[in-house]
Amino acid sequence: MNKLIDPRTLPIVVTIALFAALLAFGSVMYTGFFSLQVFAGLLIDNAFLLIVAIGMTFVIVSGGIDLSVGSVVALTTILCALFTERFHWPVWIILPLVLAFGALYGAAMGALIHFFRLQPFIVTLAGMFLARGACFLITTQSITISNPTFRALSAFHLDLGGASLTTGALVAIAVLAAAVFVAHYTRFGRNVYAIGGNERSAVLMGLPVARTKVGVYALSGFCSALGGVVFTLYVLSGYGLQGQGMELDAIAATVIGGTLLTGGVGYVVGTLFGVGILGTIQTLITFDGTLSSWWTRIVIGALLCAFCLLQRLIERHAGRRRSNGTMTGERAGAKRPRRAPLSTDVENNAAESLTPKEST
Amino acid sequence: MKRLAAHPLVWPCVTLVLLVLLDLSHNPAFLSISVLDGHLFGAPIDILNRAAPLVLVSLGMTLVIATRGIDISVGAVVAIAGAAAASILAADPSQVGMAIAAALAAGLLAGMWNGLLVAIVGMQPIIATLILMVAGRGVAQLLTGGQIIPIGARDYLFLGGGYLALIPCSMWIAAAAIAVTTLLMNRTALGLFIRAIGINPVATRLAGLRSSAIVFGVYTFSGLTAAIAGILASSNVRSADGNNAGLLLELDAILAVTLGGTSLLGGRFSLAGTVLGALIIQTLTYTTYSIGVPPEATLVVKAAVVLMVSVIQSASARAFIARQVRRAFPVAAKRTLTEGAQ
Amino acid sequence: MSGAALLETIGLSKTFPGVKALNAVDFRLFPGEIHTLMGQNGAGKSTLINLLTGVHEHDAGEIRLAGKPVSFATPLEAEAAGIRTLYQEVNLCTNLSVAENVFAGRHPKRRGAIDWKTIHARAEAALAELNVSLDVTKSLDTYPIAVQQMVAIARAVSVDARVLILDEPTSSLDDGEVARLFTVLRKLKQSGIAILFVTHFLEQTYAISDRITIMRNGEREGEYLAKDLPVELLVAKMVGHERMTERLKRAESEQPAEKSAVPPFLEMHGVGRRGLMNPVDIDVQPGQILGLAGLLGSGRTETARLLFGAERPDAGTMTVGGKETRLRSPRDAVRHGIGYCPEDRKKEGIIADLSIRENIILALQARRGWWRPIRRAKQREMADDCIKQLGIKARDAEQPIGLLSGGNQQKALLARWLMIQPKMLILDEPTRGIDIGAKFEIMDRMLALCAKGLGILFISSEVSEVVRVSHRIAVLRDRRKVAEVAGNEASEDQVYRLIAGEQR
Amino acid sequence: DEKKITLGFAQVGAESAWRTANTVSVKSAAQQAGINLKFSDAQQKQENQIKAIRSYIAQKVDVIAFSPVVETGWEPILIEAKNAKIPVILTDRNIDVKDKSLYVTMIGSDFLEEGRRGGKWLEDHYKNDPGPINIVELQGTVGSAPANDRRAGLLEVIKNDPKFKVIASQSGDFTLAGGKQVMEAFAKTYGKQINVVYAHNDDMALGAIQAMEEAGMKPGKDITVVSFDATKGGFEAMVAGKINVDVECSPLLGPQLMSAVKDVVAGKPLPKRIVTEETIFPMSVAAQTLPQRKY
Ligand SMILES: Nc1ncnc2c1ncn2[C@@H]1O[C@H](COP(=O)(O)OP(=O)(O)OP(=O)(O)O)[C@@H](O)[C@H]1O
Ligand SMILES: Nc1ncnc2c1ncn2[C@@H]1O[C@H](COP(=O)(O)OP(=O)(O)OP(=O)(O)O)[C@@H](O)[C@H]1O
Ligand SMILES: [Mg+2]
Ligand SMILES: [Mg+2]
Repeated sequence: MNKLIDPRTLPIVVTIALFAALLAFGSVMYTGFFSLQVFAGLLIDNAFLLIVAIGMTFVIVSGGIDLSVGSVVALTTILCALFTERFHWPVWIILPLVLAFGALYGAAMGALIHFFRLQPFIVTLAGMFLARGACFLITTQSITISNPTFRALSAFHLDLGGASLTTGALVAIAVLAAAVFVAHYTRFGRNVYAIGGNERSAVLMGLPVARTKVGVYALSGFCSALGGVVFTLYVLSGYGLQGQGMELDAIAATVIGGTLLTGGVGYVVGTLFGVGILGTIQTLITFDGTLSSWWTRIVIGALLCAFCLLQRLIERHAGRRRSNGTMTGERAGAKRPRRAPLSTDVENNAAESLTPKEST
Repeated sequence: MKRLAAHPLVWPCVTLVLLVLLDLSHNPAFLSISVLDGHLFGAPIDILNRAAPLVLVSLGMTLVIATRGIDISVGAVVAIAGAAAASILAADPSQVGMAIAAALAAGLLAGMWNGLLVAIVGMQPIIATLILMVAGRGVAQLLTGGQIIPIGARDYLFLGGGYLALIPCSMWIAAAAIAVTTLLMNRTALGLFIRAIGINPVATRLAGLRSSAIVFGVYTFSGLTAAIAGILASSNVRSADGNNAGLLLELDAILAVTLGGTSLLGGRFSLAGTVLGALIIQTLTYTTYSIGVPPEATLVVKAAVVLMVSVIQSASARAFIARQVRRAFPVAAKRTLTEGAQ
Repeated sequence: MSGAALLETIGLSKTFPGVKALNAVDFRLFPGEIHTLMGQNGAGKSTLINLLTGVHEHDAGEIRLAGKPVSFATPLEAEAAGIRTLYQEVNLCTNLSVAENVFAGRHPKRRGAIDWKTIHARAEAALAELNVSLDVTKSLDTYPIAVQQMVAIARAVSVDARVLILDEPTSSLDDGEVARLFTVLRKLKQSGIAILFVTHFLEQTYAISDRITIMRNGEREGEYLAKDLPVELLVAKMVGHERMTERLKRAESEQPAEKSAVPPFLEMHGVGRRGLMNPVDIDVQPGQILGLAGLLGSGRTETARLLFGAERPDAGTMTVGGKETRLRSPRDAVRHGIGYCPEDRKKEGIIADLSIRENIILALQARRGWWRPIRRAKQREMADDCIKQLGIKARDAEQPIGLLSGGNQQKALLARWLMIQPKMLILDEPTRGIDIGAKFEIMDRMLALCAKGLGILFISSEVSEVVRVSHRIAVLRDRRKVAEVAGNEASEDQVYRLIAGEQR
Repeated sequence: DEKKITLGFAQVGAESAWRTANTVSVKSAAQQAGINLKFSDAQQKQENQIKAIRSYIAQKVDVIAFSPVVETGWEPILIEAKNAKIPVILTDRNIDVKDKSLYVTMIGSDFLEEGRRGGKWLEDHYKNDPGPINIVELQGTVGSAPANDRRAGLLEVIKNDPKFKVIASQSGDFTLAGGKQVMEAFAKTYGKQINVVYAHNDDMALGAIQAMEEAGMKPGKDITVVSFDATKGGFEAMVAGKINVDVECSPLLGPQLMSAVKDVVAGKPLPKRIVTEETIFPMSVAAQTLPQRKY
């Protein structure tokens, strides 16, 4: 119990609990909602978003932001389609090529951000325009992919008895596992957290800030390209208008998953649930099927709002009880760090005899 | 000269001038302004006129960003304000005052809602305003019933399409908003407080400032400016469109703010820079239309310009480029060395 | 000192816009010595260190490591060359766990993955060597600045290096912790490491250094063997004149004025907050200094924050100026004329990118409200006044406060509160990182203000300082008040015993 | 049998008045036909439509219908629908699949044909004019099917006639504001050279008309305006003499869709393509047709 309301894991625990509540709500309200197929569908339909959002999580944890992800996804679909349909290159060349391209594209933005000290927002916004523009320069049409390998990859299903997972979903699971490993068990991952916490301190602590920052954007570019590949398999075509507004979805998923936009705090697993929540909200609405276009938007907003409000309130309440109430009356951003409780006491002073003990 | 180069507004100005020069090279009459039907007429007027809503929204955005926040709901608020005014005018075209009041009230309310979520509840600004960004458009469409509502009320149309003393009314309104905001920031202590909050909210609170009230106020202000922009936009196109009005305006506004040299990390901000940024964006858009950039390529051009502007604005980038140039032309290097020695 | 210098600078200079921070400084550091760098605030000590480790680029001169000229572009390169540095102000990532802060950048690995178990065990061990025991898995920001400083020290000393540089590592530590640090430093010195140490505490300087380099106004005043340099001379050389020596002597015998029986300005009755602070009774009288003594974590800061409204109490009552009042926020406290200099200056005190002027007038302006701005010229005048009176070393009042040296930032913060003409000041470690000259100035000012009727709540890790200046001393232990003694009757010994929890 | 038919309909979004009219038509037709309608709005995103279709499959609806956002990329999900034995009907736009058995029928208009109609009308209109005829084009959203096809249709027709020339082309994103902004720039840059404005939808045409009027030009007289969709707003402008011709693209597909749905459920065979009745309205017929317009 103590562990659960540790101030660092609390947001994610709350998120998971609320996610479960949302699923339960859907299952009670709509027939057919509670089925393995629906849950698997949640993963299949959001695989690309999950992959992109994972890349985004690293960027946001490092204190940056990447707006280019959606258009890199679109560009990847176009490149895949172009290479296979027009040039007839084999898949095993195309895939490494587009992934490397994504990583390089991200790295280039990262280099601009770090070495020229540009604002991530501007650079990646330009990156977003550039990638989207490149799509249209290549073609304004959509291209269907008829390459048999792509088709086979797209048609592949792993049966789970009652439901099945597509290649994309499996890739997403793999990426998730890899990302958790990178975030928590590699120096690169830890450096990302350090930089997000305090870049200046990270420099002074002798951490490889330049390499890490460029690496983070490269990682995000790579994830976007991979998301693009998964998207290509999802729709078996390439199209320049794909993935519009995906950056916002990815950011939203990341932030809902408990990552702070100010950097330094967040979990990859949280992002999984962030994506899950966005997906579930949408699924709920399609299951309902009676909402008009505008009510759809309003309800999405309302559900999002209710969710975030609950998240905040629970966190705040539990946080207050737990963290000695230092948060009371303090607003977001004005948060004083929560302090450790009394129990972790000081083993005091040079002379052992001076160790404080409760008298009485 | 060096002092001049160090001034943060120099580079946005240079960009703007370059863009205008590009236009001039393509169309020598670009800057010519004539009088037509009793008002000024010409490309620069168009640009200024069209930039008015963007300038307004960006003003609010600047303050929000200065407090380390962000408001991505402005586009939706623009739509709501237009829709609110239009639906009142559709019922009774004579109720112009009511319509404007309703639009402003809608914007204020939206801003207060954002402020509530950010300053009082403590949500992250991007999520708090995302909620309104999504739902707000729904509300706007609900008001318009998904239709484009035409607006015929003359007095209302005057705001965004009329002229006052030769000059478009919307330019007057934008200029007034700039003046009021500048006065508020420079002649009262608000500017100081906002910057302090953006730089170090914890220390600011401990210095005895009520930061939450100020943050709340800033979001409300952003809602208000977005509503005025919504009135201008709907009046200019003589209709309210719940779905498309102000679409992606938030991106342009944030871009204007950053091009003007304000950091998204909060703290120092420049209203003049923001206005310049908005003008750059609008001029760029106009330029792509007038020099005949094919629609497929507009985004690439925009990306290139944005990158260029931000690179020349960055001191470290300029130093880097200077170093490269020196390496490429060793003669130049010697000269700078001797200069340094003197 | 036999042999060649391990780290050496020749004619090192650095100019920041408008400030000549270092001027042709020669400096030598030998292996196996502890070398203390001394100088007033803004003398250029930190700048020298920053140049040595590649934080800033130097304009002229040369740095040699083991005889070879080096030039580090980043601290990372300096570290790779065997120079470990603990910079002034805690520079750690507070979002990471304690253990990780100790090991960031050199996490031990096992089979390609970071080995958290080892990290936690080794971090605990490293801290244990400094006699600190903490939950190392907790994030660093759950601990107060003093503990963070211990973690930073643990990070610096827990790795093999050729050169160890410590810039004011002891500024918020209490005596016991300093002693432990010194034990560790002596051990490292034995093993041949060259140690560069910066402090403003004279006793510490003499307790640990082999050699002392004195800096003044960006120049090297001289290099001396510690045993050959009498303390009076040291102070005189630092300050540049002899006056300070007398002041130093006077300090020894300083006694606060008699306690008078005026009604208290502020009273706390059983004010506390569950989980934060047990209910305490405290009253501060006008014209008096109330000292708060206690160990790290004894709850002094918490008491101060409750008093200032930075935390909301959930028990007890408070009266200000005789009327029962609830301070819901710092704003309420400021309105009642209470000011608070927090201990974590960087995070809770300064607003780094604002100018000195703006930082100084902020509290006053906040109290006046946004619609009644202070005229620009008036602001300037006030700021210039403060700069002159408190001897803040700055280019001008428009310089961003973040660029000041640590001690000068502290002075500017004090100026912020003096501006509101406070009735009561809460000073949490106000002399942290301040040179002795300035410290006396600040103390003098406090006493002078006190004489004019200001009440002060004074918190300091230096028990001797607390005892010296306070009229009364409240002793805290384990987040409750255990005793209150009158300042003049309190011997240091007695307070020490109370702090530590011995029964009287 | 008496069991109510359930139809899952995945709409593109509510991006324009045309689309809203389409939605209204589908909804009211379903109500009249006694069909249980599950409606979803994809907000112009293909992935959202796919998600919606997948959820319809999970909900085991009787028929799925959708207006594809884009032509490509439907095969994987349609195969799933086929495996679940749910028939699929396309409305409004066609899709690009090899296996035509993936859908039952397609109801809707042909953008390419519409483009050709607009082009042909222009040819006809200027047949006695020696030219040159300068056209400025206000494109829809870059890359969208109607924008691509209406442009292609026009170019196809005029490519044989050298007197027609597209001197400028820019995207107005199908919006009134966009059309106005682009036209403002065109009016300043090309001024009197412009003979024809070819706008990909009525909203943009209406915006362009405002811009032309503000620039002192007379749309419909000095400048020929060709537009698409034939919405009420477009008709009103035609009556006022400001749009010369409006090519119809009817959003009222609801009744046709519902009868097709009933047929599919009843097992009746359907043609692969059900073309909606669409014509083209020159200015001359506008006044008498306006009262009958439903959208
Ligand atoms: N980045 C900077 N930009 C401009 N001026 C600076 C910068 N860093 C330091 N200075 C100035 O250089 C001078 C020397 O500062 P430094 O930090 O070295 O002093 P110090 O001796 O370490 O003082 P303290 O004891 O207070 O830490 C000061 O006047 C300071 O204002
Ligand atoms: N040496 C230490 N080792 C471990 N934990 C400590 C140590 N010192 C303080 N802490 C922790 O820091 C927390 C907060 O301390 P607090 O700020 O109340 O101390 P304080 O009495 O204000 O001391 P000071 O202001 O001198 O730092 C305590 O809960 C305690 O757990
Ligand atoms: Mg220093
Ligand atoms: Mg403390």
